[in-house]
Amino acid sequence: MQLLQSVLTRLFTTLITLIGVAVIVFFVIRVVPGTPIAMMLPPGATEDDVARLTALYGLDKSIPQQFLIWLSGTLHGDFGTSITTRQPVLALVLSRLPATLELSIMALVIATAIGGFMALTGTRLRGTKTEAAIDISNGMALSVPDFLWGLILILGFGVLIPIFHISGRISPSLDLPFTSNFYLFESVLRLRFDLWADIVAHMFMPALALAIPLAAIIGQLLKQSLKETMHLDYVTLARTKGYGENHVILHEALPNAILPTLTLVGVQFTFLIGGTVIIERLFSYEGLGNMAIDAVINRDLPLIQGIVILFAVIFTAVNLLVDLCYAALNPRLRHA
Amino acid sequence: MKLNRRALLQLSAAGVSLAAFGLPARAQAIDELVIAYNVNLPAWDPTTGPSAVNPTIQGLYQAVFDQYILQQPDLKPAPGLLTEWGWNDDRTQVWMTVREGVTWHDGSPFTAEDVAWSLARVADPATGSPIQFVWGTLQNHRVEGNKVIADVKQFDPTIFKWMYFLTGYVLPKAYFEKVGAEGFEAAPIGTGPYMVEKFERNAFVRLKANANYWGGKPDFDTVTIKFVTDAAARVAEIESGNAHVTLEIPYEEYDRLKATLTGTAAPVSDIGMIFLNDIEVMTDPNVRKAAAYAIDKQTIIDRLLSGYGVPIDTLETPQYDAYDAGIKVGYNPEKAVELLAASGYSVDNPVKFKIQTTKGFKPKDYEMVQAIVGLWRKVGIEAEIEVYEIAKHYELRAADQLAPAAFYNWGNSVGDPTTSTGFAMYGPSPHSVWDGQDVIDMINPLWGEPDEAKRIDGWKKVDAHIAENALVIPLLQYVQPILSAPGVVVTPHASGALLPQLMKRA
Amino acid sequence: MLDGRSQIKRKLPPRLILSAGWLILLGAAAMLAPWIAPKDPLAQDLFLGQLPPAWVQGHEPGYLLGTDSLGRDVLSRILYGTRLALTVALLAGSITCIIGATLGLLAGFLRGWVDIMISRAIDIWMAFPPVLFSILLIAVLGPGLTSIIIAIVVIDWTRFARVIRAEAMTQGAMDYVASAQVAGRTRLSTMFTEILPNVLPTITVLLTLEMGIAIIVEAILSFVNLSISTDDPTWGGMIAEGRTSIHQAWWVLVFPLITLFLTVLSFSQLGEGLKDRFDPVLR
Amino acid sequence: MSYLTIRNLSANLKGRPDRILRNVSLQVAAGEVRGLVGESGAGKSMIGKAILGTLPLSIEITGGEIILDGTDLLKLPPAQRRTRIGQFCALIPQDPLTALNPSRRIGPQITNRLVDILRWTRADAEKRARELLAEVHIPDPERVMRSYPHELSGGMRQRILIASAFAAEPKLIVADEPTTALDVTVQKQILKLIAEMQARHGTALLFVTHDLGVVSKVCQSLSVLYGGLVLEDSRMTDFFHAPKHPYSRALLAATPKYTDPDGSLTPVPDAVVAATRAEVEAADRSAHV
Repeated sequence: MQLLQSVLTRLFTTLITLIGVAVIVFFVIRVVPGTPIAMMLPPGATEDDVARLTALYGLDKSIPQQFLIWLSGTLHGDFGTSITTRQPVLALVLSRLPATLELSIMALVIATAIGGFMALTGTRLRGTKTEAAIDISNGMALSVPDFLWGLILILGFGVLIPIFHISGRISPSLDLPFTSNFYLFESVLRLRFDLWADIVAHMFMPALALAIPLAAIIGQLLKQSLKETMHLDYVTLARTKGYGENHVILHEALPNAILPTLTLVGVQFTFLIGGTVIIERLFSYEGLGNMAIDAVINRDLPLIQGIVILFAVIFTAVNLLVDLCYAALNPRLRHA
Repeated sequence: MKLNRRALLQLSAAGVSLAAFGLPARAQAIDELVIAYNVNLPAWDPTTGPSAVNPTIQGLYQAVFDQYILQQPDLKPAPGLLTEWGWNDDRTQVWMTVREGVTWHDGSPFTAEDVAWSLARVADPATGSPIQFVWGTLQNHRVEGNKVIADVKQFDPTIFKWMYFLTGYVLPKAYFEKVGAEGFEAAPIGTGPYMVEKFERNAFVRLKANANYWGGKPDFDTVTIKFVTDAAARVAEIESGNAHVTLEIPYEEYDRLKATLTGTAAPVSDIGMIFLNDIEVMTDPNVRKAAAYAIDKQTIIDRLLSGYGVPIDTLETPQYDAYDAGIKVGYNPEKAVELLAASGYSVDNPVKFKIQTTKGFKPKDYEMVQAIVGLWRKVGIEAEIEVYEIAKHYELRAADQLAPAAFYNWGNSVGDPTTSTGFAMYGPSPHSVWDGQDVIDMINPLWGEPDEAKRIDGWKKVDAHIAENALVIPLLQYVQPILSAPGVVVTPHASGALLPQLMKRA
Repeated sequence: MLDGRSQIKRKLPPRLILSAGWLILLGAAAMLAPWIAPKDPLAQDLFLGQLPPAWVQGHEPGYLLGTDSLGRDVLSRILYGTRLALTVALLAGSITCIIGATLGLLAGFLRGWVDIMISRAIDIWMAFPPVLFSILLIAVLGPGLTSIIIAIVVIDWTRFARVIRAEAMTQGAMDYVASAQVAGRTRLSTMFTEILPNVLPTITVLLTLEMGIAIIVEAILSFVNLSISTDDPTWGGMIAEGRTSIHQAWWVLVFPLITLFLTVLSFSQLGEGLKDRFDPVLR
Repeated sequence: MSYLTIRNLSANLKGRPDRILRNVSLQVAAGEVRGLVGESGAGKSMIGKAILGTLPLSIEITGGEIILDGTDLLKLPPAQRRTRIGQFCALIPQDPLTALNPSRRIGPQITNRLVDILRWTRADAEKRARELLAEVHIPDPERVMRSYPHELSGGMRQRILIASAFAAEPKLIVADEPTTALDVTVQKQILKLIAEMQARHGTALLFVTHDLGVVSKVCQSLSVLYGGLVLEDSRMTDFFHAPKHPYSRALLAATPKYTDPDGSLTPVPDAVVAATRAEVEAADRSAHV
């Protein structure tokens, strides 16, 4: 019973968060100067053209009225139609979501690999010069904004040594047997490793640009958590049993150090997804972020609304997932 | 100091020390042409919505759809889907003869019915067509054999120019009515030189050559247009050989890569200008004239745009119909100081106003305004820069609340004076900023002036009056840099549209 | 009683000295900019555009780090840019800290509906994609120094609130707090006299990190062309401008980048160093 | 012949002159139970850590030998030293709450040494674990083997740790203040259990504590430590009747006795403290010469 109760409160709070986000973004983008209608006016348009187009897109009503119309539409699954692309927002946004999710997941995997390696090496060689070097390199990775990492990668591995592709998500010349938009995962399921390699060659640089700051954060957090765990008695006890330092770190300290880091990484992961806006623009990667910037420039109000809501849904979903993993991994909670 | 690749290598922040070696763009034969394009294509219907009035994506539409009248690279009209066209004697009717033997991409025949239906559609306000105010001047379009006749509700001398300008595209009547707007967006068909094979929003569009195109099959069978919105990424695309053609890259990079790739840089029908709003200090002609004289347009072009740009003194460029080389507003800082002194201003007691500009929308827009502000500071004008987004510019302009000075660019690919000086300077139009009654009175008779020579001469007088009283400060005509790999020759189009059908194998 | 443990004194780690040193140097540069800057950062000379730094052939004397495309002296612009960077860092950092920490403290200590309200606000705020939200915010407020600071505050206060709330909750459960309340203290005064001093170390660490982040956010906003609009130089603005001519005038981008890099690195190392000082677990 | 001989063992803070152990020498015969007594910070647990090779990074051994069953551990390469200690020694830790890995079940935490280091088969290891859990009076060993540390009480966990220590039939067990973290009632049972297991398995036991009462009940001999210096080394019986060193006498006087609860709490006089400290400095000077 207690589990059901906690799930219900969790759903309730998520609902409040989503509604809160919807209300705030709805009002902010309507207060923003520069309406979509102004964007559409050709050189010779007249006053009544402006009025006609405003009415056509329902922007002549009061903001609360517009919100109610939008809300009632959403309840029926209709998130409105994008002004620039004249496609239903829901379908458009969901078609772009897999690209951003795959990029974020790939970035997370790279970041965990690098961050994890740095933390473990830092712990294994603690007190030595290497550990100091790792701390400094973590600091450095965080001191450069991720779009500059993107620029450096483009210059380095896109132009000077063209190993990776610079833009896009897959080579346009390939004909794709995919049914879903999850190219990366589906290419693995279909065992099409030629396509998989091409996609990875496209996604690697943007994913790495996103991953570098995240790797530094994971590295710092995990190393701090490992440091605290290494002082505990069961680690010393393991050493007296004859286990080597590597075994002690990996099997005794790491499993218990991961738990506190997990929740913090969960939060950073949501920042990462939000951060794809810039990187997708730089690498012309067709994800949610890239579309978001166009939507803002063209003041495509329904599309902006849809994208921000979807980001909020991803955020709450990731948080839920992190909490579930935390409970599953932590024996104390598992038997609660 | 020309920086070669080796020096850049040592300085790259990643500190990766690599042996530098030359990287020639792949020169071997190109079977599939790849173009790195600078803007995303939001929607395929070229006649409604914001994309219909966005000049930068007209090139994509012109690859797939045909316009009523074909515009040649030098902006001049030529027979397109219409072989001949004109008014009847008393200009109460327009007639058009429709080309025969043309088929849509799905094989169905192209008929006069399609033309009549397309014209009626954009004339109907309900479809949300933004240029309804022009097409609405024609009514009850009807087909007679291979001719289309329409009654002129209100005479507009530029009606046929709009047939090779924004929203001037012929759509398939039968197909559109069968699949509806949504179906058309998913699988657009036209009569143009290329057919849409695959479209991935925000990523790329793959085009297949239209074998039986009436204008002859284009050279390249498959063309992929990748949407690469970031300029540095486009440079990287072409330099690494991933793309064969690209445009709108920084002029410095164009100069650097021109050596290894082939580069063309021709002036296009897009100009940079400073709108003047008749408020605050701008009502004083001395201030306006001083501001105009104080700008050294040629030096700004040479130093900031590496020399790629044509200084202009009216809103018309040499390619436009109403261009008058006689109207000159030179760079004369002394005169500017004199004029300012006449109104009691000087370097120590400068005139103050705000200038608005976009940042990153056009090449070096912000830097140019900074340079102008620097030049103005030397003669006694203290201008405070405010950066805003293009959306905010449109709204302020429509509400006539722009700052005393506002930098903007104005495209006009038909080259007609009405769509450049006309809409920009005619008071009542929501797009103009200067509301001077004198200009309105000069322009009014020209809207419906049937005699073409008299009309053009009238617009020249308007331009002269504007330049003399500095009611607007035209700056330069943009030059469009296009880079292409050695295997392909690109003929640039003066409208700024990058057309794959104009690209031939070297 | 002779105890070996007390003899382990902690000498000042180099990390702290170097980062504090650089920041002090920066503060001095900001204050003395008008006197030590060789040129007026706004003075343009189109004919002196893109001059290389002094040690590269083809340089011009007086322009130590070369000039940008408008002929303005890069070194002076960096020095003046320091002013803005530090204002953004200090102002945005401290306002974010004050708002975030107070809310976090209130939520963590008072619990009850206050905690619920603030936690919901934190959730909602964190659900916004940060960069997108700041773009919208600056579009509403219009580019300028105040709107950058407001954007940073609006986005990053949750970072403080979340951490301080958790810390306040653990401190709140400790016995010494109960004893203070038994002594008849009101809840609020207990919070400030008992909890705050113990939470202060975390606040200072977060504050230093936040200052570094504020500078990076300014650079990101400049990249999307939303940073301040006036002529005043900012590092982020110079980096964004230098991007287009990286091959011709690399110094326009590289020098502000190095300054920004060192400053943010110093802030983060200062934060890490402070965290170790406060860290009770002896190495 | 003593099973463990420590000769002139010295250690100090890495890169600093502060000395933690000053030429410590002591011997533990096979099966002997020796106490290591001293105030907290006197370096007694450092000796235990030195033997088992778990010294913190900030402390380095600067001299002396630790000879276990004939081989000097300090001369062995780290890998060999670890496996040797794993085979012949074991530790009974101080705080049962942090001495068991919270994210793993109890069973593997007892059998892992047997399987991984001593190459037993899994079945033998688990049988051994069940026997030992019964030996330390833990009801239903099967369920306990599958449960997690947080499900068991402090006393239960200490019993498990004791069982785990005796699992590999080690020759030497270091008990580092095994009862300090427990409440008084459980302390007596644990002490009785340790003595019982030691007697039954005949393992040499080095009992580190600050509590003379505990030492008197469990140990056969003891060494008194102050500031890393061994002040006195004697049989239990002699020590309680005639402690040789003034500091030992003062320490004995400070220990509460049941027989005389109020009169016995006299603190160590300052004079004695000063004298002992002087002795420590003297030892340092002589070492430098």
